This record gives sequence, structure tokens and C-alpha cells, in this order.
Amino acid sequence: MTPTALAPAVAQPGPKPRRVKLTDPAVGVWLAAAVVIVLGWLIVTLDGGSFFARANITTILSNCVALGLVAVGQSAVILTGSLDLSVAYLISLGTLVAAETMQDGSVVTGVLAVLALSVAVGLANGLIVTGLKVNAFIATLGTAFILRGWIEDNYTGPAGQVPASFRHLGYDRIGPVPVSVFLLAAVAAAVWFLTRRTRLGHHMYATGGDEHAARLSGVRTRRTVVVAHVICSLCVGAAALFLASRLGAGAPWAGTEARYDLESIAAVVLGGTALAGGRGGVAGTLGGVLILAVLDSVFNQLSVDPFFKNVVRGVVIIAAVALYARRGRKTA
Amino acid sequence: MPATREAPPPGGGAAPLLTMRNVSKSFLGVRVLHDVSLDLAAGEVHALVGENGAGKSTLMKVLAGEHVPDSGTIELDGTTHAFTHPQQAQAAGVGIIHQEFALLEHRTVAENVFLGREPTRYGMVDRRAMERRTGELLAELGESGVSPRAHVRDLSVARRQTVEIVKALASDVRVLVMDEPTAPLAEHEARLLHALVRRLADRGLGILYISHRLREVFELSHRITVLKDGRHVTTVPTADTDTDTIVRAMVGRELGAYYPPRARPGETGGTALTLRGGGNRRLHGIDLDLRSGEVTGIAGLQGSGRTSLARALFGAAPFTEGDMTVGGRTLRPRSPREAIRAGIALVTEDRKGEGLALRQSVRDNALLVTRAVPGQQHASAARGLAGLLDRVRLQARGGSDQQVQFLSGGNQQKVVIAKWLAAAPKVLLFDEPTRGVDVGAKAAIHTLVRDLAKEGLAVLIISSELPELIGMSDRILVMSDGRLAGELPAGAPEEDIMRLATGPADEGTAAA
Amino acid sequence: MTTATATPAPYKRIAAALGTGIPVYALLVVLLLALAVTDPGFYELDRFLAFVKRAAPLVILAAGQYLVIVSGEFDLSVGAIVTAGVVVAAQLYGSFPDAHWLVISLALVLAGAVVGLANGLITTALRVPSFITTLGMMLILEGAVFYWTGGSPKGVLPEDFRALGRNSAFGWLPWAVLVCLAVGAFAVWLMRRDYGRTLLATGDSERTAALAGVRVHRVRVLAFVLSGVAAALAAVLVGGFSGVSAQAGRGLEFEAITAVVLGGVVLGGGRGSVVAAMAGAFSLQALFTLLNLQGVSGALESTVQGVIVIAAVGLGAANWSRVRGAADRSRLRRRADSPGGTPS
Amino acid sequence: MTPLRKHRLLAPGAAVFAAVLLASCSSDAPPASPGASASQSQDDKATEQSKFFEQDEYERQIRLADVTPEGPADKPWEQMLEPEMRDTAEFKKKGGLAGTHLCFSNAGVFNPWRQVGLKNMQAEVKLHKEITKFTVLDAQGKDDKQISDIEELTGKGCDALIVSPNTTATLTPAVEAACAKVPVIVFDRGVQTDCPVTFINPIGGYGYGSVAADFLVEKVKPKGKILALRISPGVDVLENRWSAAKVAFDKSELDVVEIKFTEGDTAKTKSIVADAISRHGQIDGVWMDAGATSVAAIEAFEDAGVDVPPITGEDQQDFLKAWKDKKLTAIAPTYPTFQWRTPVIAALDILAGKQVPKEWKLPQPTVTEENLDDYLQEGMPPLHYAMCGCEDLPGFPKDWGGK
Repeated sequence: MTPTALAPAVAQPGPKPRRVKLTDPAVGVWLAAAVVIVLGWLIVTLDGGSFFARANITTILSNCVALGLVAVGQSAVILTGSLDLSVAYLISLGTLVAAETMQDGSVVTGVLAVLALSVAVGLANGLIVTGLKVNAFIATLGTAFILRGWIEDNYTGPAGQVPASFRHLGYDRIGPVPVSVFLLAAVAAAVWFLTRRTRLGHHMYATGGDEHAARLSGVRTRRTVVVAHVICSLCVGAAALFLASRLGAGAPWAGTEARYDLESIAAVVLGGTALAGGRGGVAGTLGGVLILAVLDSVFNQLSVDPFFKNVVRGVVIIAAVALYARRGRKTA
Repeated sequence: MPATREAPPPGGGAAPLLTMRNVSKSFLGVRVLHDVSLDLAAGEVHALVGENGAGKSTLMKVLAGEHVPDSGTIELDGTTHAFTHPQQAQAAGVGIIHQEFALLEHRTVAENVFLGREPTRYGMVDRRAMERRTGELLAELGESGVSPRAHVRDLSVARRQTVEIVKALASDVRVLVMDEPTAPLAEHEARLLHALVRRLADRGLGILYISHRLREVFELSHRITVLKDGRHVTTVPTADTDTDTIVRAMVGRELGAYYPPRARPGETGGTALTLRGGGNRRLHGIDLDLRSGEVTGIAGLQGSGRTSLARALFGAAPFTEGDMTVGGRTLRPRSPREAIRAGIALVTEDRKGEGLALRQSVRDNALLVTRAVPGQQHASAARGLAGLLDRVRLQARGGSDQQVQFLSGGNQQKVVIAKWLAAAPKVLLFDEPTRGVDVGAKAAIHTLVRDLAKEGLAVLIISSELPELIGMSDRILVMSDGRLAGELPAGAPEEDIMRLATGPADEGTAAA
Repeated sequence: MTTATATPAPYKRIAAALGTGIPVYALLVVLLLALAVTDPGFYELDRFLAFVKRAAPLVILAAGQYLVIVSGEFDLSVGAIVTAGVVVAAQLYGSFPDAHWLVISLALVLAGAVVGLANGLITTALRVPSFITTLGMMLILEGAVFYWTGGSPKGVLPEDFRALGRNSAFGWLPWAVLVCLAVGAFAVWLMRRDYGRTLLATGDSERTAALAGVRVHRVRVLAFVLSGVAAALAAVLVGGFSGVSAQAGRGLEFEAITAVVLGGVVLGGGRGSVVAAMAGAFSLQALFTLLNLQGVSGALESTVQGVIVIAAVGLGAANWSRVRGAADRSRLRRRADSPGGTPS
Repeated sequence: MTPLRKHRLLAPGAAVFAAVLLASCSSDAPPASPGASASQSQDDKATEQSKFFEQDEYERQIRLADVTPEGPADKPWEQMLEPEMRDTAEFKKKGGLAGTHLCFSNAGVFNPWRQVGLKNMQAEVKLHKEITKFTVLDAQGKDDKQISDIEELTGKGCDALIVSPNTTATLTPAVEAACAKVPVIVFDRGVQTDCPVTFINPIGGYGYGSVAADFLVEKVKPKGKILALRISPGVDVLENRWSAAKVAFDKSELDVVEIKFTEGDTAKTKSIVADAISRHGQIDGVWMDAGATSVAAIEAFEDAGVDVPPITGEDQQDFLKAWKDKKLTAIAPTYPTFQWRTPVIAALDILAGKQVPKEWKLPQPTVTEENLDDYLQEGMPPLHYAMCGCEDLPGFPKDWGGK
């Protein structure tokens, strides 16, 4: 029998799916990022600035790092169909723990302490979501409140201090590229590998895509969700370490003042990951982060009113997601 | 009849591949399986038939480890198993293909096929191996047209089914359960599937084949087991039995024994709805007249367009061409709202997904339509709620405040019907009105449908249970591949219906 | 086997009937008792009214948020609407110092409705998840308002405008309390009306609702509009209560959602009562007051809040797991009983 | 956990890696690790007084309050207290001041004080034709962003860099890095390094706090119950204000019954005050570490139907107005916004090679019963700060929102 006879209505997409497709959000995002960069360059140059000046590139890149790290983690949970609103406070606490342990301990102990903290918070989130069956939104909002209380109760203002050696992470650069970018690259690569190449990753996509189907196929969905939360928190921990090295001390508002919770979610969604889970990935998220960073830098160059920035950001985010929705409808 | 008979000896002889003994299972204190036993030989296609609610699917889910039996044993190759998670059943070599596919739309075929047991190299998922193996399996099934890298969302239903099968095969199953595999398939696709099933059996798999379509059951199977109301009725070699015997065993009574008397000639009134040349993506040139007081049955295989027709008439998947008049005025509903205003109602086949808001009360469900589409009947409906619920003979402990999710299938269906009666429709469309409804409630619904016709409503009824269709309808329209294949008088024999339904396909089957 | 769904044990049906509401009422009672213990004077009429008055804005926000959540969506923009409302009002008074308070208030309410409309349309028509829609709206509003006012409003809020949030009718009954009652009554009435029921049905099963002739988009959009209006009302009260402030609504969106969820309303829609949602708001306010009276450091306040929220919701979930289990099983059965679902 | 493994290697790894490359590649990291002072202040934690309290600085500020400033009396923003001048020849701009490019890294404009201040600075810049370019980067209250902003500005060819740090400790490294490239002027909040050419600020938090506290000590009868309202913990300026007040209260016989954080939220302030009144029967005095919510506090008393006790606020119009209208016993120490004008002046002096004080201490006037009318300006917006010294600036009052 000829297989073609079997299914008349098969849409064989593209030449070969493995090759990059324009329908893949990640690609779209990076294209968008490219466009934004070109436009930015044009505008800035017309304005008499120099967009590709060393300093500017460095700024853009180093502005990517913190948000990038958080967003990468956030994409892990969102892929799995969950959400994490506690990241902002975890960052703040992370910087404080890092700075304080490093002050009277070694860098390594500081790093370990932060990562330990992260794992703990991640586990808590994951277990509350899966075990207590509390909606992720509320669960992580709750942990956020708890962390906040802990911070405000124990810290009044910046505390601790990181050794000079550790500060290199925040300040050194090779040519125009800040060292911290390599940290982001490493973490992103790790998470990308985890989500795309390991069984865990496949199960994360499956759980986010259709929990019931995943379970029927023998995927341990709960465990997957918990692990995703831990991964997210670890990335946040990395962000905290970076910020600590950059700030030279721990700051109770390091995470909240930058609204990393909502910003990271925005970046992830901007990166083409579906809020419902199961679609998207780290690559797109990085693109989203880059777009936001470039926008910021352009606004800086033109010294746009900071309030006006928010308006633009809001519009960009909504517009982007509306676009995805459109495309989704087409392929569906 | 097909040449599949000289396959392995029915049961007996060699030690069976699978043996289920005295399996019992209850839900919320209600027994749905009573000491059911069943065995399956390697290379055998063992058909499992029975009315909806007979317990077929539950039995299979027990076998697949999705339900844990209250009692009874499962033996595979002589080793006893007690499955508590699908994974264990898979590991033991039991694969199940659900009616609703457990596939991830946005993942590739290979990823779906190996979901939950991805092959790894150095901790990495070995995509290449995954895709190679998937490709091989697809090729073995003569499905080399499907790319292992294609996303499931881009595949047709038939191909998704193939993926499901490959998924089962990939875990080296020895027992493959297929739960109404041909239900979502168009006829020609179904026939290709039959060929596939035979090949699988020839490869030594034991296949448990659940189906409502007796014709394919007789074509495919070596043995037939009949379940009824959760009990094992009989297991017979297909060679030694015939349709009537099986049907009798399934229904447990002579056909049509309990269907309410049909409309007498005088009772049918004028036309309530006429359709000329109705068509859309799935339907072509449909001409239809529905008369008040008459029950019009629509027969046809799944995918023949029966449901599409009902939805088109109701404006849910509107006609793109054709003329339609309802109650004398011309209109082609573009939305359910318009249809409802015109006095059309549709009882959908997916009761829980489309008929009810499960977490709302009986009252809120019953009044939903009148609330959504307010009309003169609105106030009266609210007042007459109690009467309405009596009229559909609803039995709900919590009265009209009870959440419908806690009602039995039958009572839920009654709520759906009440919901539409509240809107005082002129044309009532039933799509599989008694699916998943226990025998008692079935009778009640049948009587109700007939009463409604008597009261002057024009009723259209779709059912894949031919006995029901024949028993209920004053005339039967048969559909096939989106067209009306013909009309038959009341009480026409199943064979005539099937002939029309399968249309020219029959020769094709004989050829196959 | 479908008879399996039939005849659940009575206690489950009771749980089903009030189920999700129970924890919050219990919590509220406990908190109010605790307040009575810590501060005997708390129940003197004026003191208690003052408490209600303080709670009023949050209660109103909760009522609005309830409508959105029960329809299966989110509204993160309400906090921004409150801030914007207060600042805009002051700004307007800056330009028209002797505008009538009613005019300004109505202007705000109208603006709130417009914002809600935008949220609704973007969410339904453009199919952007409401979480993102309203998040973006939040950024836009805050940005736009401060951009317009250069960060601080140019006018003052005159007494007559502030009366609603600050003064009392007949010298003893705060207007805010009256407004709160009115809104509460309206919300309850609305939920008993056709709209309320269809809204619930939509949140419960969109397909069912649509096939029953419900215009699901319109229903949802209206929910967003009402939420926006509620937020604007809250802005009038907040502005009245405490005057011009550039951060009047900070964090209110999360407080409102927390309150609603505390009230046992299920995120995802279709379940929960508006009364419970408003009770949730009262509980939250009572909690703040209690912690404040207890002299608990502002720091621990949020910790306690977090724990209580998680606990309350977890409790709700626990009560439900049984029933839900049953529902799951019946879903499994459905998958079995309906050949191919809806093929054509 | 792959990220974990990855990371454990990475953090120190990156440091080492960087250290190796340090010779070859550029590093923006400051040579010496600062924060000696930070760790020192850590030690003070032991004492029950907050770690933000430093005795000698406290005494200095108290003393400065009575010093008569040098400079034009009618231009407080050009006055200086006990200046030790320093030479700035090294920074003299070649070819004169014409075409000066001034840069400003702003912590943000997240409160009216900073908004008024920024307007002052922009207006001041307009006064000087020689400034042809004035670049402002707003960090929106994010330490991390301000660090990048400073880095970015140092690469923009600014002749001088003005910095208003978002946080003392965390901005220090960035400022140090910048010092190496351009003359840096820091104002408002300090940094933990003396590399900036000059650090401009008014007398400071201790002065502010003690003025307010002393006022209450004087006006409120002994044993009186004092309610202390603070914005939020951890903001050094505010911490100083409180710690100074604490000293005064500890000496006095007043009884500080409650210390609460209002987060600058007026509604919350009203609630807190109302609760306090009901808990303690009466409140005899209110100390506030900032004026933002003092009107709300006043209203809370009115709404509770009790007389407004002696209260301290700041020089915001709404407070001054309430003070006058309601004939309150009040005082308004200030943290004058005119200090935003000084950095521009200083920058030009530096680029001109003129001497400037190492630490440019500005006077810190207080609004009292006597001079209240001078500062209560009709037609200015409620959140406008009276002590802006902006009356003579171009665009006043419109740009400040007045009429």
C-alpha cells in the first residue's frame, strides 16, 4: 500500500523539521532581536551617538546577565507548566547570604551556601505545588512573602562584602565581553542541554504539554515539576552570585527593585515560550532578554524618560505575545 | 469472509500469552467489573464487544495498569503481575492504544514514540537512535511516509493513530490493546488499519480488539468475548458464531424489544426544517427535511459526517453553502446563538466536555441556555424548572442544587436534555444520546425522545448503535464520506444500513 | 460502569456545596476573635467601622478580581489602575481646581472601564494570556501616568472629593463602608443574575457555554471591564482616605488576588463565591491589623501572610483532592466511553 | 544538577580565569577592595545602636548645625561649611570650559524629592552656556543598572561625571573605577571611597534627625508617648536620621511607644497612626524620618477626632500648608533639594581648576514657626519641596508644576 494514500491531509512542514524553521518562535525572536539592534543602531547613530562603541556593547551584554540568568531558570519552570514568582526575593536573599558568607569564609563556601539556599527554596516551591496541590501562582507568591519577611526581619540595608577576587566576575571583561556573560552562557547552555538533550528535559516538555498524556506514558510528572523548580532556583542563585560580585555587597532590594519576578516572566514569554507550558525554550528566552537589554540601551542613549520606557516595554510585550498567538492559530 | 482464520488455534492448546482471572473493580462503591476472566494467545486477535458501559474499557485499563483491580489476577507468560502504574504494565509488555490519543502535539513523532523511556547515551537522549528506531518501526508498518521528526500537530488523525501503535510497539509489547481504534477513522483509513492489525498478529503479538463495529470484528478476530453490565457473558471462536448471536448476547434481549412505538402516519406534522444543498469543508450537497412529530435517524460510520451535519445545522460548524429554512423562515445559522433563537437544539456526543458545566449545579446547567439567550420563555423556564426536571425523570439526591459532576451518566444526559427543553426548541438534534448511559437510563431517554416527538418536535438522532437507531427512528438517513448515501424506511435491517454506510467500499474490502 | 459516578457519599456533596468557602470563613472568625482578644475596644462601633472603612478598597478590588478569576483569567493591572487613578485625579484638579468631585470620580470610573475593556479585548480577541495582557497594562499605566505628571501630580485632592474615602455619613457611618456594602450587594446580585451564572459556566467549560449560546468573549470582556471599574472605585476611596500619593496602589493587585484565592476561588475559573472572595479580603485586612496591633514587626508580617495563604489554599486543595480524584476517574471513563471524542 | 556542577566550577573559575587574563585584558574592577569601612561598621552591630550610627560623625553634624556657612547668604547652594579646599589643577579642562560635556548618573526619580532635584539640576545647567551637552542616565533605583550606567558614561567622553548613588556600599566599586577616568562629583548619598574630587551633601541625617527629636523633647511634656514613623529600613540617610533621634530620645524622658515602617504609603501610615492612637489611648508627639506621609499622619489624628500633637515633617508644600491652616505645633527639618544645583557649579569650578572643598558641606535650613510663611509658596504642587532654591532658575515655577 502507498502510505500517502493513508492520510490525504498530511501537512509535511518544511523540508526537514530538524533544520531551523521560521515558525519556530526562537528563530523569530532572534530575528526580532536583530531587527531591534539594527533599528537601535540607526536611531542612535542618527542621534549622533555610537551604538557599537565598546562601552555600549559591554553595557548591553552585562545588562543581559542578571535578567538572563533568572529568565533561563524561569523558562525551565514555565516549560513544565508551572511558574515562579519568588525569584526576586530569592535573589535579594542570595546576594546577602553570598556577601556575608564570603566576608568571613571563602568564595567557595559562599557559592555553596547560595546554591544550597537555592535548592532549598526550589524544593519548597516544587513540593508545595505538587504535594499540597497549591496553584503555582499562589504557592510561589506565598514563598515570596515568606522570603521577604525573612529578609526584612534580618537585614537592614546592604550587608556583608565580597572579596576582590570574586568581584572579577562582575567587572572583568575580555575585549568588549564581560566575564559574567560567560557565566550566563554556561548556565544557559547547561539548562538548554538539560531541557533539550536529557530525558528529564523531554519529560519537562511532556509534563508541560499534556500532564495526563505524560503520565499515561509513564512520566513521573510530579518529580519533574519539583526538579524544574530546583533548576529555576539554582539559576536564580547564580544571578544572585553575579549581582553580589557586581555590587560588592548584599542588598535586600537587589532583586525586588528590578522586579525580576515579573520581568523574567515577561522575557520568557517574549522569547516565545508558552505560558501554559510545553512549548518554547531557553534559546528564545535569551533572545527575549537581549531585546529588552537593547531597548534599554537605546533608551539610555537617547536618554528617554524612564517612565516612558515602561510604556514601550508594556506595548512590546503584549504585541509580541499577540503575534505568537496569531502564528499559533495559523499552524493549529 | 477474509482469510485470517488459519491463524493460531482459539485459546485452548498452547499456554495462553495472557490470562486475566476473576477481575473485579468498583468505583465509589459501585461495582463495574464482576469476576471477569479472559485469555489471549500469541498471534491471536481477540475481539472484546459489549454495549457502552459493559466494562470493556475498564477491563483494559486494569490490564494497562491505569486502574488497580479490587481483586483478580493478571498473568503474562505464567508470571503474575499487579500493576499500579502504566509504566509497570508497559515494562511487562502490555501496550494500550486509547481512543483519545496520549500524544504531545508539539513534540516530534520520535519524541512521542519514546516518551517516558528515551534511549540515552552518556546521559544524553540519543535522538539519532530514537529517530532511527522510529523510522524502522514505521517502515515495518509500511508507514515510511511519516517522518520521525515531524511534529504530531502536523499529522492527520490516521497517522496519529499509527504513531500510537508505533509507540506501543517501541516498548516491545507482546499484548496490544486497541480500544475502538477505527472509531476516529474514515472508512478507507480503517481498512488500512485492519491490514496493519493482521500483520501485527502475524508477528506473534496478542491483540485485544475492542470495537462496536461487528463487521470488522468478524473480519479480524479469531475469538470474540462479550461483556455485559460488567460481567463476562461468553467467549466464542468467531468461526462458530454470527452477528445475531453476538448482538443478542450483548443486548441480552431481542432487538427493539423495549423501544417505544414509532409514530403512526397521522402523527407526523409539517416540515420544521428543510435544507437544500447544505455543504461545508466536511459535508457535500446535503438535502434534508425534518418533520415535526417525526424521529429521523442518521446512520453512518464515524467520520462519515454525521456529527458534522448536526453541528452544521446547529451553527457550531456552519454550512458554507446551501439554503436552510427553520419554522418557515429562511436562515442558515452562523452561530449556535442564531440556531437557538431559531428553535434548534443540539445534544452533543461529548456530554462532559460540551454539554455540561460540571462544577455548576443542576439548576444552573438546566437554565444555562435560557439565561444565555434570553427570550420570552426565560421567566417561565426558571419557574417551571421543577416540572422540567420531573419531565426528564431526573434522579438527583441533592435536587436542583447538586453539582452535575456527581450525577450518573444517565442523569447527566437528562440534565442536558432539560437544558434544551427549557429553551422550548422546535428542532431537537441528538448526537449519540445514550453514549455511556446505563441500560435503565437508556430506556428512559428513548421514551423521552419519543414523547418529545409526540409533542410535535422534529427530532434528529445520530447513533453508532444500530439497534438503537433502528428501534428509535421513523426513517433512517445513511451518510458516508460527507454525503447522504440514501434513505431507508423504519425498521430497515442492519445489513441494508451497513451496505449504504460502507458504500462502494464493500468491494474494496472484499478485494483487501 | 458510568453508574460509578452516581451516588457520592453525602459529605462529599456538602464539601462540594460550600467546600472551597469553608476555610476562609473559619479564618475570618478566628482573626476577628483574635482581634477582640488583643484589643477589647476593637468592637466599639466607630472602631469597627473604621476597620471596615480601611478594608473597603481591598474588598472592592477583590470583588472585581473575583469576576475575572472566576471566568478563568487574571487581572494584574488593578494596582496600577489605583495608582493611576489617584495621581490622575490630583492632576485633573491641578488643571480644573473647582471641578465637581462627582465629575472627577465618574471620569476615573470611566477610565477604569476603558482600561478593563482594553484588557478584555486584547485577551479575548488577540488571544494574549491575561497574565501577560494585564502585566503589560500595568507597565503601560504606571509609565504613562508618571510620564504625564512628571512623577508627581500637580494638584491637590480637595475635601469634597476626599469625603467619600475619608468622611462619614450622619457623622458616624463612613461613606467608604456604604460604598463597600453597595459594591458587595451589587456583586452578589450580579452573580445571581443571568450574567453571573453564565460567567461561572464560561469559566467552568468554555465549550459548553459557547454551544449553549453564551457569547463567551463578551462575557469575559465585561468581567475585565467591571474589574477595571472596581479598581477605579478603589482609587477614589484610597485617594480620599489618604490623599495624593504616587504609590497608592502598590502591590494591591497581588493582595486582591491573594484575597480572592484565600476565599477558595479556584484559579482557572468556574468555582467559588464572590462573598467568600470578599471575606478573603476582610481576612487579609484583619490579619494586617492584628499583626499591627500585636506589634509584630512589619517584617514578619509578610512571612505570616505567606504562610497563611499557602496553608489556606493547601487546605482547600486537600478538601478537594478526594472529589477531584472522582472527577479524574470519571474523566478517564469518559475517554473510554466516547469513541473518538468529536471526530467530525 | 548540571547547573550546580557547572556553577561550582564557574564562579571561582571565572575569577581565576579573569585573574590570569588580567594582565592581557582590561578590567573595570577597582584595584583595591574598599569597604574597610563597611566591615568596620559591621563590628558596631554589637552595640545596641544601629550599625549606621557613627559617634564622631554624629558630633560633627551637631556642631555644624551652629556653624555659619561661608559664601553668599542668598545662595545657600553655593555656601559651604568648614571647607578644606583642595587643589583641582589636574582636572583643568584644556582650551577652556567652552563645549563642556557634563554627565550625570542618577539613582532615579522615584520620589518627588528627586524629581524636584533633577529639575533643579537641569535648570542650573541651562544657566551655564558653556555646558553644551548634558547626559543623564537614570538607573530607576537599580544598583546594577547604575553600575552599568557609570561604566557607560565613563566611555562617553564626559568632561566630568556627577553621581547620585542609589546605595552607598554597592556603588562604591563603580565610582572608584570611574575616578580613574574622569573627575567625579558625588552628591546626596556618599560612597565608601575618597576618590571623588568632591562629595557634596548637606549637614546630613544626624542633623536632620536630632533637630526633629529635640523639637519634640522641648514641646512634649515628660513621659509623653512618642510615635516614630520611618519610611523603610536600610536606607542609610534615613537610618542616620533615626539613630540621631534615638540618641536624643534616650537622653530625654520621652517614651517612644512605637517605631513603625510606613513604606512611604499614606494609607498604611494612616492605619498605623490610627491603631497606635487606639492602642496607647493617646499619642503626644510624632517623629518622622521623612515628610512624605506626615500629612496622612495629621489626618489620622483628625479622623480619630483628637488634637494633632507636636509633629515633625519636611519642607513639602502639603505639609507646610496643613501646618499653617491647622495651626499645628510642628517643625520641618529639611534635606534641601537645592543641593542638586551645587554639583553642576562644582563641576565647572573643577574643570576651571578652581579650588573646591574635599567635602562640600551645604547648610541644612529648618522650617520653623517663624519662617514658615517664607517657604509656603502659593500655587506650587503639594509634593513640591520648598527648600529647592529654584525661584531664580529659568522656567520657574512652570517647570516645577506651579502656576
